Amino acid sequence: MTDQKKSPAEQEKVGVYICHCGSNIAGTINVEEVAQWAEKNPNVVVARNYEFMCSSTGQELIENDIKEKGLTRIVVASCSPHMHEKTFREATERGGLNPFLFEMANIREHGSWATNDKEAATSKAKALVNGAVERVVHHAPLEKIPVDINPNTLIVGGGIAGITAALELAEGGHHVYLVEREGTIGGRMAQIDKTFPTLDCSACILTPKMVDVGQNDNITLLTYSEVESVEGYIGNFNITVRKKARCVTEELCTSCGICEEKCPQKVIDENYGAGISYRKAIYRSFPQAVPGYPVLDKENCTYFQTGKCKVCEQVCPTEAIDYEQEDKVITFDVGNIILATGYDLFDARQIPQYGYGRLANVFSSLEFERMVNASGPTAGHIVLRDGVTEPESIAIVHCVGSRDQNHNEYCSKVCCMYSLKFAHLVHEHLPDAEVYNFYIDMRTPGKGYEEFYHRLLNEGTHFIRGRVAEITDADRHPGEEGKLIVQAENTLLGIQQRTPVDMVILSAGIEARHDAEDVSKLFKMGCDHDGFFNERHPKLAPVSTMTDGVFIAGACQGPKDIPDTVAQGGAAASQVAKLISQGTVLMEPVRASIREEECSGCRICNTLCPYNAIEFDEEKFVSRVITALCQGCGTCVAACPSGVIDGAHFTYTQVMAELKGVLWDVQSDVLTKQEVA
Amino acid sequence: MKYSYYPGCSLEKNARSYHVSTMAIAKSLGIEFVEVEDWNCCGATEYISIEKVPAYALVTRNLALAAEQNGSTNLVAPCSACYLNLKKADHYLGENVDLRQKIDLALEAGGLSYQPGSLNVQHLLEIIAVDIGYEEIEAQVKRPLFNLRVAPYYGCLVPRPAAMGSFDDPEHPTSLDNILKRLGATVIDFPLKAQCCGGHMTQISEETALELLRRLLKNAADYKADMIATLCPMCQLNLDAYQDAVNAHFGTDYKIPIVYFTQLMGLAFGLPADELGFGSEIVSARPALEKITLEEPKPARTRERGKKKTDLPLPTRPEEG
Amino acid sequence: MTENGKPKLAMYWASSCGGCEISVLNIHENILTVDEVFDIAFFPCIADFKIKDVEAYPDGYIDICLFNGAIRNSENEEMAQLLRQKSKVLVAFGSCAYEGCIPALSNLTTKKATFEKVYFNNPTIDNPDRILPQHSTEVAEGELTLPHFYHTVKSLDQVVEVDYFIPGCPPEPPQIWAVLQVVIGALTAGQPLPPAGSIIGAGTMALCDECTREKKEKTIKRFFRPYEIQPNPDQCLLEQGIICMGIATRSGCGALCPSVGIGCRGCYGPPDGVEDQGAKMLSAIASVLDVGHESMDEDVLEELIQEAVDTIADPAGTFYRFSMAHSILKRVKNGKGAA
Amino acid sequence: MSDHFEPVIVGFLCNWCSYRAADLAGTARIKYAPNLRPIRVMCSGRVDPQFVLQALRSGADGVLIAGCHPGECHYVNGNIKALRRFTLLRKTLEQWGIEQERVQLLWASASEGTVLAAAVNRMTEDLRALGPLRWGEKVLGDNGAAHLVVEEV
Repeated sequence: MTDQKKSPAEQEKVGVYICHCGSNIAGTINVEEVAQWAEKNPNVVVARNYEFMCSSTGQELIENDIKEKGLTRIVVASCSPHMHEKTFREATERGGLNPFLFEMANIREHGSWATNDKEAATSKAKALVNGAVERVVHHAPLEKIPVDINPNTLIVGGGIAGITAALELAEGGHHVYLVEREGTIGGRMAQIDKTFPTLDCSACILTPKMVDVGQNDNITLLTYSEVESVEGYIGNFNITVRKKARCVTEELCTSCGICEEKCPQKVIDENYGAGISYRKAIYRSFPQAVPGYPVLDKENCTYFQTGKCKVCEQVCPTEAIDYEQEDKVITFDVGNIILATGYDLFDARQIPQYGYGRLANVFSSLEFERMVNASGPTAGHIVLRDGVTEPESIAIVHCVGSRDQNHNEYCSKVCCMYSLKFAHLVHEHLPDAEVYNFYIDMRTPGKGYEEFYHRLLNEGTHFIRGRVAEITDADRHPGEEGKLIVQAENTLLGIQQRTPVDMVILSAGIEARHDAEDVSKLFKMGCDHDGFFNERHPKLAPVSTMTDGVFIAGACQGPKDIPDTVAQGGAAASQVAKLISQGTVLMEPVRASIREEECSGCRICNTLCPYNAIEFDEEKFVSRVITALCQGCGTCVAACPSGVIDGAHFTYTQVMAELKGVLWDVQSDVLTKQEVA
Repeated sequence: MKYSYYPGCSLEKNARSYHVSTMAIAKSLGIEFVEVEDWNCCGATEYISIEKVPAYALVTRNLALAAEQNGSTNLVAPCSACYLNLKKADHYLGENVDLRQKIDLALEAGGLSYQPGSLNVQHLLEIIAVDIGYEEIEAQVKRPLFNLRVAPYYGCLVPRPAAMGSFDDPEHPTSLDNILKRLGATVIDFPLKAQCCGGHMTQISEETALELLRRLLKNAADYKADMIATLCPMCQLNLDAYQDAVNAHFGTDYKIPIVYFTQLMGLAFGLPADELGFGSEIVSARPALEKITLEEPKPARTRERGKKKTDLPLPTRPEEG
Repeated sequence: MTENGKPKLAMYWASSCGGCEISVLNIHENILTVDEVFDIAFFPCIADFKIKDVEAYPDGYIDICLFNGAIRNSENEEMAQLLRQKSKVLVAFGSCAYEGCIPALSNLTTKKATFEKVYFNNPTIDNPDRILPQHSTEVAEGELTLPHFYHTVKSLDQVVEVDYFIPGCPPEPPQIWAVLQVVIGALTAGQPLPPAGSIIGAGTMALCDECTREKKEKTIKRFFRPYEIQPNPDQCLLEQGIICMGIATRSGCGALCPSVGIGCRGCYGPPDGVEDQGAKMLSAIASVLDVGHESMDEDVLEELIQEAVDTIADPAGTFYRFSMAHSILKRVKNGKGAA
Repeated sequence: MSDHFEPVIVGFLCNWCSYRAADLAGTARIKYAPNLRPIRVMCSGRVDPQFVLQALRSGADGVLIAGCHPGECHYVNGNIKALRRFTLLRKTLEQWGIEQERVQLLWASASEGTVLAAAVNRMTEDLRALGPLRWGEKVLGDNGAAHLVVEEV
């Protein structure tokens, strides 16, 4: 190891500061004893104990000792570095030392708070302090790494989160590339009729924003497109997008809609229409689509399947139909990325006892959402699958696929509220219909949400607290014939209850997108256990990811309602705007580096980096770390079989020194000659 | 394929037709069943709830014998209760050290021993649906059961509990449906397919049992089933022998024959009905079997728009085997 | 310097196979130069010397002593101390003296197990009375003694101070000759010697630097034992699933084994900057095992990885074939471990 | 030292999950065996097998490597590499006669303070039952020179 050769141990002057943290530490650990003991270490020049090291007086102790006693290294034994590492690094810097010549021993969270045994806690504190002292003498001064930020931003997903973020940035004067997989932006919110709890018309509040996106010069809108590759790092991403052929020449199309009207091929609309309505083979998901150009669905187009038809070409007044159109591959550079890829609805067919897919009048929540929408297949009329009969009774089943150990353990957060909204809409459309809501717990946290629940309680909805066991058409008693029977335990009454209804709506939960895992790999960030994108910190960094320059917003991070999604879209945009206005970022210098002159070019490390930060120089036959891409995990450092990768601030020598330091009291007496020497 | 075979008491007597038809189709499918020698009663459904240790000892003795005789490490039981008891014993002895020590002592007294997990306990349905597979079944069909409407009835024991690793969905199993479809039968989407037949309630609380049986019969009749295909001697006995009692009690007039799925498989494989135990059922299967035609019925259209123009599209069904 | 004024050369074998001596002779006609430059002071392999001859030398009489072989027993250690005392420059010559080598593989078992294997359970041994060699035996003529057999095989530097290390099993003749030339240059022309404690006669980085096979990114699904696979003649052996220690082994031999389709055995020891060759090898190849994925269930993941790892038959014996005595743990736990 | 044996465990805790789990255990005042001596690494993937061996060589009775659950690694899959190395290391340590309980791998997310505390307690118990390792004195200390083997064999 190169840093071994320096063998700095003897020359360094270490100052050790043991914090009392009031009685938090001093109540359990004999801080006096630890300080006196630490002073015996030949490297330690001064060891103090003080009531609150994080106070300004505590920090001044460090600063003054550096100046007066010529300290070259600082150790503070106090709380977790996640609490105050930054504080003491700054104090060290103010004292005139490089901030990385500091090390922290966590004797509170890992020490005094974890045991009542004072003797054991004191002895553990000594071990941790000794580890820090032995380590810090091997520390090297490090400088944060500056990186320039390209002011353009990529936003993936044109739902309300992506739309919000795009408008925030574009209106602030920054250029945005908004990439959407479908033919139009709008996302889930465009499918919804009313929003809870205000019952705003969803389209009425969404479409103006969509239009704004379409008209904003700072937004390059790429619909019917998917990101194919992402290279680079914060400030400097290189993006490749495939713009799929929609067989319509955008420059010529006037969005008149004649092709759609005349197209003879009807197809069930599985996406926007939730499978309950039809569209044409050349189609716009809905009339307010942005952009307004249609998409030709080659798989269902009569011309593409049989070679005959071309009706759309004949009727198009501007000759915009182009059957020969090919996919376009577009590349551009951005500095930051926001992922707002949304969610999938839980597929209720996974719970066969609920009958979805078998029993005609069991509907999914999205099917009902489309049905009750004035622009839906029944123009807003609530009817059974036969398209005409109005149901006299409707059961709404909450928590389908959510809060269920067989499927998703988490709560999908929005289902209670939208189920209440459904109940209200039924009352509004069919005042005589009975509505039964089967719920486990009613979860209505949000502004005006609980009030909405109370409103429903007064609208005559029957609330039955119990998880539905089964939905069947097997009638047992008179009165059940021809009905769907919802079997559930009414846990408030403590009885098994069979409720015959005409229609059942399954309030399916929110799931991560089926391809979230692939997307997370493409953007080199992680997914959590449930498949949603992982945020950097669940509380303090909810829209950041572990990859610098990649942010997430909306339901791709976890179940969310519209207000939270919009808030996250804005938050992600402001994170990006902050970076753009900074112009450069300083990155933690905890990075790997390869000593090229010692690298044998074995290429073991080449596949290990999840951020592709290691490249191989085919001419020199050596591997190299792209510092800006490296996140500092150290996996390659541990793997390098010839020990030529250094992990700054976690070097082999530093960790080994800490290791031997914490084991000071159990180091064996019998050493071989080599080790003595 | 070779399996150790545990027939259980029922298959010796009231479910003789199950045994006979199982052996007959085994031949067609190339399955070799080696009967466990000197087997004893599995304790049926009650004993395990009453006296745990003797009940486990009783059933584990069969496991020990099967393991020792080494016909195969796969032990198959056609009776649902036998299957569940054998599987439970194998599973819980592996989990519960205390119980296992007691059972070990009991077996030791008889010069036997059993290592939990050394046998793979399977129900007959599982080996036919999973080990043999639907393709092979279809390949053996010589006389398809066209136009025969069959209600597939699994009962409550075979698909549950899922915790021990079930080969089919515990709430909505489909393996028997798929087998019957491959035989050419019209399989109704039987909603009560995994519900209780009343079990031994016929002996304890006849009223309870009759109500449970009524539901099954009514539902099958509502779906215009020509017969109910079962895989459990207890279910067959209850539905068949108590059908008159149900009719008398509720004033109904059900005449639904209850047959073993193996009998239908034999029939479709072209084996003579009398070699499959037909005729031993109380509600005669003959009128139903006469409905079988040579032409295939027109397939029902599921996904397209319904008959009327107003119909909304249906969601697609999950993939079927 | 003695009568003839020539510097004194010694070469001794402790626990070794004799291959190092052969390798010295394999410098071909250059051996004549050696004879010309040096006076042989002690070289049991080629000339008859007695220990008492060496004992009679004044301290530091020998200019350079090439010590090969590991420290297996008390005689080896006594000789090491004697030669240290009598030599100006003591060189740990070859892998045994440097890091334990094949003799130190017995650190993977116990002394007891070794004796049982050698004296009782060996197919060529007939020992019905279960007689074992004794340290001391009374005979009519008096007491006969044998050296103490150590529990743990050590490298030379674990018993005496060593000036230089020449790795290799055996060291390659061109490297030996290069080292001898440096020494000759120092002794005859006053040229500088490398700093004490250096590893000489070898490179500093890993063997891959010398290996001409084509190297690509490494994703290995499983490992093969040599008989299981016909290696592609041009591609990196490790990429093909053949364990090649080259990635964690010091260069200097010219990648002889990989050039003929055999994975590097690791005889040159770890490159500069690596303490424990076996651990580094282990870490590297486990890292590039391309099995298991983060989205899998933990059980499935563990099972898949275990399956792939189990294609390595004897990791300790493979990764520590030469470096056991110099490894961090040095031996197995007493009375335990693989026999 | 009295006869009472308190094992010493070195813990390599990843910065993002298991180190925070230990922080949380402390913040929640969960009391657990004080036998763990934690060393922070950025990722369980940073744990070089040499660290583990050196810990055992330097007097530790056991080593705990702790990281994020598979699929939750803050560096995507560093923990998978840790698992691969651990699996091979475990097999190698077995040849060294080092009991499996002495080197353990644990997944503990930042919210699993209780999981980490319970694992330390369990490991401490395991090691108490196994007794001290003390590699330097007990394994390397005996060079076998003192007596010849006839009576041992």
